[in-house]
Amino acid sequence: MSDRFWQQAFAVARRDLDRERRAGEVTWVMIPFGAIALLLVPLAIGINQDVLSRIGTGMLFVVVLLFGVLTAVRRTSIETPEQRDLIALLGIDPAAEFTGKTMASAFLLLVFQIAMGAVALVLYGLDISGWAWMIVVMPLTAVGLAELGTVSASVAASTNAGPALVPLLVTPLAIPLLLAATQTVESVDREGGNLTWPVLMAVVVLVLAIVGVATARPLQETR
Amino acid sequence: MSDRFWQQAFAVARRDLDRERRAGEVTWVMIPFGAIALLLVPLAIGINQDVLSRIGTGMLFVVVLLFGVLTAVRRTSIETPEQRDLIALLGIDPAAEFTGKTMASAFLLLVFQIAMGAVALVLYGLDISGWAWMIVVMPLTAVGLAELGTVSASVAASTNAGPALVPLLVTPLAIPLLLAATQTVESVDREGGNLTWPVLMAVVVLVLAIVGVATARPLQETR
Amino acid sequence: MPASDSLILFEGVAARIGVATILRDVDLVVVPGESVGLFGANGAGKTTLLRVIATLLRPSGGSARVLGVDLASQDRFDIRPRIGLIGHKPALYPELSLLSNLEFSARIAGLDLRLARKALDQVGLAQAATRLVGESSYGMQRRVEFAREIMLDPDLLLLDEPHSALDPSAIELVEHIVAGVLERGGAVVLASHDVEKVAPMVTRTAELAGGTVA
Amino acid sequence: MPASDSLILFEGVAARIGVATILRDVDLVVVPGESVGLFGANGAGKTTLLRVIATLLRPSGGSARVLGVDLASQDRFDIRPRIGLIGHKPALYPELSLLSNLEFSARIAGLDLRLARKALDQVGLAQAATRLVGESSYGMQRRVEFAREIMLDPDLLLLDEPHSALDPSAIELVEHIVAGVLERGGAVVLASHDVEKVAPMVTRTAELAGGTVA
Amino acid sequence: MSDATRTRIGALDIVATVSVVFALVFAIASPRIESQGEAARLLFVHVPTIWLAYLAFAVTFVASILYLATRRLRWDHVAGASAEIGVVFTTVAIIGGMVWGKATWNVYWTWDARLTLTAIMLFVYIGYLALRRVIAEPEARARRSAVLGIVGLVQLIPVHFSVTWWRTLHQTNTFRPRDIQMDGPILAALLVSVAAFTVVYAALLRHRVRLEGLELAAYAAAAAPVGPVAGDAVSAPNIGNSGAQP
Ligand code: HEM
Ligand SMILES: Nc1ncnc2c1ncn2[C@@H]1O[C@H](COP(=O)(O)OP(=O)(O)OP(=O)(O)O)[C@@H](O)[C@H]1O
Ligand SMILES: Nc1ncnc2c1ncn2[C@@H]1O[C@H](COP(=O)(O)OP(=O)(O)OP(=O)(O)O)[C@@H](O)[C@H]1O
Ligand SMILES: [Mg+2]
Ligand SMILES: [Mg+2]
Repeated sequence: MSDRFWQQAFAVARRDLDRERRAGEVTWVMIPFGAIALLLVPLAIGINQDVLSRIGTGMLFVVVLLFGVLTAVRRTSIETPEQRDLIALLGIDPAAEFTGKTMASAFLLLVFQIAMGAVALVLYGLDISGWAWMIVVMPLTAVGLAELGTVSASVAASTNAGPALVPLLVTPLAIPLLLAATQTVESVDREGGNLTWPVLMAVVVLVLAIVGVATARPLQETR
Repeated sequence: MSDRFWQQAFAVARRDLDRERRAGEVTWVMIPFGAIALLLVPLAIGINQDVLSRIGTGMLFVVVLLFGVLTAVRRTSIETPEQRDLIALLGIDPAAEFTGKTMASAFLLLVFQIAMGAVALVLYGLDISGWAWMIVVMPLTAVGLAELGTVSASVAASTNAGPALVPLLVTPLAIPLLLAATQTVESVDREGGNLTWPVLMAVVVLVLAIVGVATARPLQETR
Repeated sequence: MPASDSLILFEGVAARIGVATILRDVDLVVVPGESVGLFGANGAGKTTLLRVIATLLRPSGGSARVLGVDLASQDRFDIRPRIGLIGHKPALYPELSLLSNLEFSARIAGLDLRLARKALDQVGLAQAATRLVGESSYGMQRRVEFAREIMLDPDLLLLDEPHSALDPSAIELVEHIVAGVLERGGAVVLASHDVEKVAPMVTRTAELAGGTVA
Repeated sequence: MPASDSLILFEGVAARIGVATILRDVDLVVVPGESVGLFGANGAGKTTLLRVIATLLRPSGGSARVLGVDLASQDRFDIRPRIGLIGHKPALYPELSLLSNLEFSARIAGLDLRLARKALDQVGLAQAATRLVGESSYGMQRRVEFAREIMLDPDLLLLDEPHSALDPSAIELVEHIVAGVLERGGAVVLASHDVEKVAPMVTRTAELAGGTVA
Repeated sequence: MSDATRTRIGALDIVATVSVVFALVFAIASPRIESQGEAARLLFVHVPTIWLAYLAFAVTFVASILYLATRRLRWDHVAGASAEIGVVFTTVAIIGGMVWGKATWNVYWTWDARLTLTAIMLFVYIGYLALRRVIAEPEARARRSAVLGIVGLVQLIPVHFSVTWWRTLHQTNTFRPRDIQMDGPILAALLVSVAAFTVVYAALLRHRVRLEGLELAAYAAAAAPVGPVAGDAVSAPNIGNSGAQP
């Protein structure tokens, strides 16, 4: 991974974050929308505080999954055909493009998770003991979801259905990741924490990174 | 409401449904995504079948709300500035445009609800007794959500934040509607059904229709 | 006849987008049968002026009348169907076919649907009627826009760079459309950069610079 | 020198989009220093041919070599940075400023960022550098595209309707850019409908009709 | 600062300050509710603020309708200012309720229809304010937010009736017509507090409306065609000196 690689990756990440900053989709849509979802579910299913603090972590990650997937298809991550042609002709290393997009998405997902975590902590009165693990789990979840989103988006970009297909591709794939995240945090309560789940997550994240980098070129080649 | 009015309204509805048919966002994104959400929540919060059949109706309507809101901002309901200019110059009656858009959205939302209802019925083993009311509740929910979505979309259209703001505007407004829907179905179990809730919904739907039609022109006038 | 008969009567008109001033102190009079070529450097405000005339952007100052109606009044909505505008970017739905796009306009305008097919035939796209806009070449999309104006038959036709992407045969068509509007006592304003090409279609020219018509 | 020295060497090339055959049996040879004007009716396939040359659409038949590389081979990725394309629609990010758009291209291409500002200055947009693309006129957006090609300095420049939306002073700029590419032994292919305007920039013309170069 | 833009402390502001002090005295002097402890004095903040929020949103509703009927921007200013104050009051009421809840229910937040719906009402009007923020043009902002100001009022109904419609932890509505269940002195202190907050609302509204008027004037002043024109930023290409190619 040369200097050139990282230069391109950072340029892509910066572009995505700049575009997001102007559009404010994460700030103005995903975070409030996610907060409303966290607020609404307990009301709708009418459960009490005890149950809530037990299932809270699970709910948190469901929301992170469902709305996190939407980051991958946020308006500002979608490129027009003209923009895609331009990028190709600029001679981008497809792996660097994958890396840059993933970095930007992961950053946004991390912000989203922290916001949701704060809301869940206050609303659900979660037990804070397992939350030290959050420092490990949240970034892993963010990167994993971002990788899945980026790969799915570039797979879908080469079909007619376009970005519409992405959530459908990502969500089922992301479920194991989210289950692992939930387990990490919850297992702390039961067994005082063990490394199985976070290590499993780290492995998945790594495998996805390898898959993403390796498939970046073949995916671009269809064009 | 003249012939001209309905002709324009139907033309708009037809355009929206045609665009949606090509893009397939409801079929390919919202329905599978909603089904995954229905599947995922019980899994993540680990509750058993008994509890599930109790909270099922609530969950169903939460999903209808959260994903239904996305209908209002589906890619094919968003117009470019050029398309909006064209519509304005064609001399459309703004109230007819509101009506047409609402009809198309309501139809899509009804389809979405039926699909979600079927999934919830199977997954959650819901008690079918209260469901006769669904025949009344689902269309009311669909129309009400569609009205809110259309109003919010035209309120937010052509602002900087644009469609990004719509979910934030619609979701909180739609919550009373969804709560009423839940109550209708659930009150059947408790009290054998009473008309208060559906009548309340019908009133809200009617009020929103009046507001939508009455404010359509002032909203267009800023252009 | 005096100015009261003018189709466009602008006096000291100013226009802003957000906080940016784009036009100021624009005077422009266009009478029936007139076709005005609007010139000016990139970014001079031609597109903005056309949108003001089309009632789509409200002037922030001055007195502006179009088709006898004050643009500050509510009546401006009544004249919209009599105005046709073709802008830089096609106002078409890419997911719909060329014909469906025209039929949609026809339905909203309350016209016979057969006019849509006829107009498409006139711009030479009869064979491509069922093709999606998204699968048509750029020039074909522009032709569809002209077909729409043929169908809608406006009294005031506003064209932003009418020549771009049109092949020579299609340009003849544009000249034909412009002539038709003028014959029926309408008026045309067209923004362009190409004095020569535009010459056969205009009766006079105006230059936009510094936000105002020189 | 024989054809092996050609920058573009197409023999019986065919191209399809989906199931539709757009080009068939296209023969085209372009040597260094040559500038070819590509003409043809709307929908003839000019844009499609330019995209094939740019390696963005793979030919479905025939033998196609560009910059010495077979378009069917994996090597085509290596020549992409040496090709510049300006299409019908601006390839810009509307949420970014004019300058940021150029700087993004510069970063990806591994160029000095100061070149971006210099190129913007050359197309006359230095004052508008921080303006968002979405808040710039169409002609300003087109100018930014030319600024990008000034900065990237390609060996093979492909232009789709270079004149549209440019004012006369900007058209001189295009002629200047084309001349620069040719001087350095590059080649230019430009699609257009305007024989006269294009004349000063081309060394010869080719006509597309019926999916092939006549 | 010109005279027009200077903030003037009016009689209303003085009355507002005095009445708040007065209400405070009443609140402290009111008898202690034995079952609840000192935290119960939050009643005198929690209840008046939420009621004033209701009033504020109702004013937004009425002013929005009046704007659409008359097209006078003054009404839009009233609507916007009132919603802003309503959001502040709702926030105060929720925070007060949360602190009170910690004292009586031992949690800050719980899954209760009234609490949730109150939070959602807050979101509706935050959305309203967000919308106002993203539209620069005064007329456009007025029309668009008026529509939302009208639709938004629907939200108050479920908040108010939530305690009756759902079995909730939250206190049921005490103030039903002809059936007030509250001790005299406490009731008196509450009414004084409500009155005080009403004056505060009126004073804040007056200032905010004036400020909106000033903003409009500033916007109109910027519209005067004196500054540079957007098109001036574009110049002829600069190809003579350096040349396009190195
Ligand atoms: C975050 C927590 C809370 C929220 C969001 C909240 C919200 C509200 C709202 C919206 C009202 C107005 C009801 C109406 O008139 O329509 C209200 C009234 C009231 N609240 Fe709370 N509340 C909270 C906590 C509490 C707590 C902890 C208590 C006391 C134990 C309390 C006691 C009252 C009382 C006595 C009233 C007046 C009842 C009436 O007559 O209507 N609230 N609250
Ligand atoms: N995505 C697509 N799917 C199917 N057909 C397409 C698609 N894109 C273009 N075509 C068809 O290919 C043909 C050639 O299109 P192309 O854009 O290359 O024409 P062009 O010569 O550039 O025309 P113009 O002068 O209008 O720009 C057209 O008939 C068009 O309908
Ligand atoms: N949304 C906007 N916000 C701010 N400024 C804008 C916006 N749209 C256009 N402008 C500015 O207004 C000026 C005039 O734009 P306009 O599109 O009217 O120019 P034009 O004469 O049509 O130029 P061209 O020949 O390039 O089409 C430009 O300087 C542009 O930057
Ligand atoms: Mg223009
Ligand atoms: Mg083309």
